[in-house]
Amino acid sequence: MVGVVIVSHSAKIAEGIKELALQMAKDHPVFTAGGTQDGGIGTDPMRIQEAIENADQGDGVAVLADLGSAVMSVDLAKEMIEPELSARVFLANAPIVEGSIAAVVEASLGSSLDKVLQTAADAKNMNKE
Amino acid sequence: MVGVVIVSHSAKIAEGIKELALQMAKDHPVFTAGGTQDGGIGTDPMRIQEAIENADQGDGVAVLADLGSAVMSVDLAKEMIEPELSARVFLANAPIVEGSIAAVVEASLGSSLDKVLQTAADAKNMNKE
Amino acid sequence: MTAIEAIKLAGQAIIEEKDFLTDLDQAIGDGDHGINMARGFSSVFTKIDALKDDADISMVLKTVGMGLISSVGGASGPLYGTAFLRASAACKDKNAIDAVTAKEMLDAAIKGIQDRGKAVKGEKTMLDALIPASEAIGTGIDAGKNVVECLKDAVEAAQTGVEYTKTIIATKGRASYLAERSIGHQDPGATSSTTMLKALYEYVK
Amino acid sequence: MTAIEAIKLAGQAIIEEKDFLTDLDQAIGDGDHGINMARGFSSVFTKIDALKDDADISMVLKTVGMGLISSVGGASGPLYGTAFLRASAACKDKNAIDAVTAKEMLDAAIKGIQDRGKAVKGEKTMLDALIPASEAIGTGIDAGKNVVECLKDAVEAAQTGVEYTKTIIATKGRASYLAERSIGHQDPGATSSTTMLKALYEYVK
Ligand SMILES: Nc1ncnc2c1ncn2[C@@H]1O[C@H](COP(=O)(O)OP(=O)(O)O)[C@@H](O)[C@H]1O
Ligand SMILES: Nc1ncnc2c1ncn2[C@@H]1O[C@H](COP(=O)(O)OP(=O)(O)O)[C@@H](O)[C@H]1O
Ligand SMILES: [Mg+2]
Ligand SMILES: [Mg+2]
Ligand SMILES: [Mg+2]
Ligand SMILES: [Mg+2]
Repeated sequence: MVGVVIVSHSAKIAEGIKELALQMAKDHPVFTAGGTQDGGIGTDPMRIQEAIENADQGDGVAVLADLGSAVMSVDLAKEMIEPELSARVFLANAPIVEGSIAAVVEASLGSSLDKVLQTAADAKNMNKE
Repeated sequence: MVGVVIVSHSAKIAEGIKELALQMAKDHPVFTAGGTQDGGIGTDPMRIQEAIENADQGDGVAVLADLGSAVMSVDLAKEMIEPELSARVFLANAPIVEGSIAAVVEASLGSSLDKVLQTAADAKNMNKE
Repeated sequence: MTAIEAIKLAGQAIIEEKDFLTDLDQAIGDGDHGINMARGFSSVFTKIDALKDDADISMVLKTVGMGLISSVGGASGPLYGTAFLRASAACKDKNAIDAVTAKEMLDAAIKGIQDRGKAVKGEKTMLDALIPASEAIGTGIDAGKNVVECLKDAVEAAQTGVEYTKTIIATKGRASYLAERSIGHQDPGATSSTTMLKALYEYVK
Repeated sequence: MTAIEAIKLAGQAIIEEKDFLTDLDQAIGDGDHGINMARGFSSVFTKIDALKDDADISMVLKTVGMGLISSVGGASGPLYGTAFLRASAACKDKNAIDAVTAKEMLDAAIKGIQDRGKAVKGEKTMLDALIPASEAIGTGIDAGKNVVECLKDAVEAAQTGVEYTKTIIATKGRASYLAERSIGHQDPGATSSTTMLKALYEYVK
């Protein structure tokens, strides 16, 4: 199974997304790195690294992030982890809430990392009107 | 100022987004309707209605929602509020986290409701790669 | 025979099927449909008990609709809520429901669900039970059947509709995340719709 | 003159400007740049104090980079963190820094910031202080100036760069949400970069 990591500036957002996603796919490996180490708003590459390492089951990890600086922290985290693992970790080009839920459901069906990332990216086009 | 309402299935997500957005625009009228009345996961048209009524300052309200059923609850809430207010309440066709932050900043600049909705919708195209 | 009694039986039938509906939703959704609907009808019961004894059918249905809207929490809240409100509007000032009125009410409910959820037949939703049910009532009316006979046909059509939902892909609601993987599972909302229709038929028969 | 002393002075200068940097970020961002950077350097100080006395410049800069990465929390964390790591790599095994090495280190830092943040000059970021600073060092080297003279020019160029950021629209980072409304405000990151360069110059002069 492809693991999913949710990186938000806010711990509340990251945890809320995880809860929502797990409703649709109980027991799926979903890990969060929300907020800074001291509980503030921000991102922490070290905790992102840890979440990625926890989420991987050998089939890779799809990472969802909220704002630009979270993206930078994810890139940095990827540089810090083992290259062998890092090679199967990708940031989804997707909105964090809509993309995470789609990604977790897709991953829980046993889909490939590519498919999971694509499904997350497609969540951009979710029409709300 | 255009008010902003954040409607999520999760109270944590809604509150986290509000905190994040207010960092960028202190004191802006941002109201949340997250989760169900009893603290569970879901949406509540009555609380959405209340949030919209609180958010309006006369210049209209942009509403951001997470999943399809939140959209239905927003539509229903719009039908329950005063038609005069309802006419200036619109759901943004935008991702909830990325769109809310963009919308709140845009609204805090004194932009029109149309501009706020457009900016929120543009947040779809935020590139994370 | 009163509208309040009919609603209570429909609600009780849902509450009895709570776990079954939730299990169905667990398979292709977020596992809360039974919980949502049971919570909704509990809240409806409280509101209905507060109604005056002379509340007419339309008033009772309106109370059901508002009660579901304010308490269900899931997509089925706005959907069934709107359905009951529209059915209420379709029987204003009526004190008895014949087959034609029953079809008008059901069609108004279906229209409400479609206005709200933008779904059509064949998307694996409650509509796949309710639309065939309405069609069956129409056929019954043409054949000169009474309201009880029509309702019997409606229940059968709805049950067939539920079976049909097993064979199709969900394209609306949460089950649509599963795409082809939703095949083989019956739709929770179609199931709860059928449960309510059946309870109604059992009551009037 | 030691690298540790230089870093401590740069960090202290940032900590002294904490409120100013935060106010700048309040105007066009999320109002945390001073807080982020002050927290970052406090954490760096602890790590640096734990270093052996014979830690070389490269080692000290690496410690700074890792310290900032793990504690800043904002965009400036990965950006400055990467910058210090790259500067560290650019002075490996060096015990003294001449003007040429200083420019190599600064260019490596700039490259790191660009790899990380994908920005170019003119987007209202720290690069609008750092790139002119590097260019000034280059011009100084060509004119035969020593490292202290070059650093003096670098500080002036960075200060001019900060002024320049007032005149342009932010297209990267949070200030880009404000588009034209970011004009008139100086960039917090360009400001903190200049503060650090200035502290370094004050120390070596
Ligand atoms: N757009 C829609 N149109 C019609 N019915 C829908 C729609 N979306 C969902 N449904 C119905 O709602 C049911 C799910 O209800 P429920 O589980 O209570 O809500 P949620 O999906 O929000 O958790 C589905 O089984 C389906 O019948
Ligand atoms: N993509 C980028 N490239 C270069 N510098 C950037 C970029 N994004 C932001 N910055 C710099 O970071 C500064 C903001 O840092 P800080 O406030 O600590 O982070 P955040 O914006 O995450 O709160 C900006 O003033 C700008 O100089
Ligand atoms: Mg459900
Ligand atoms: Mg639900
Ligand atoms: Mg900031
Ligand atoms: Mg910040």
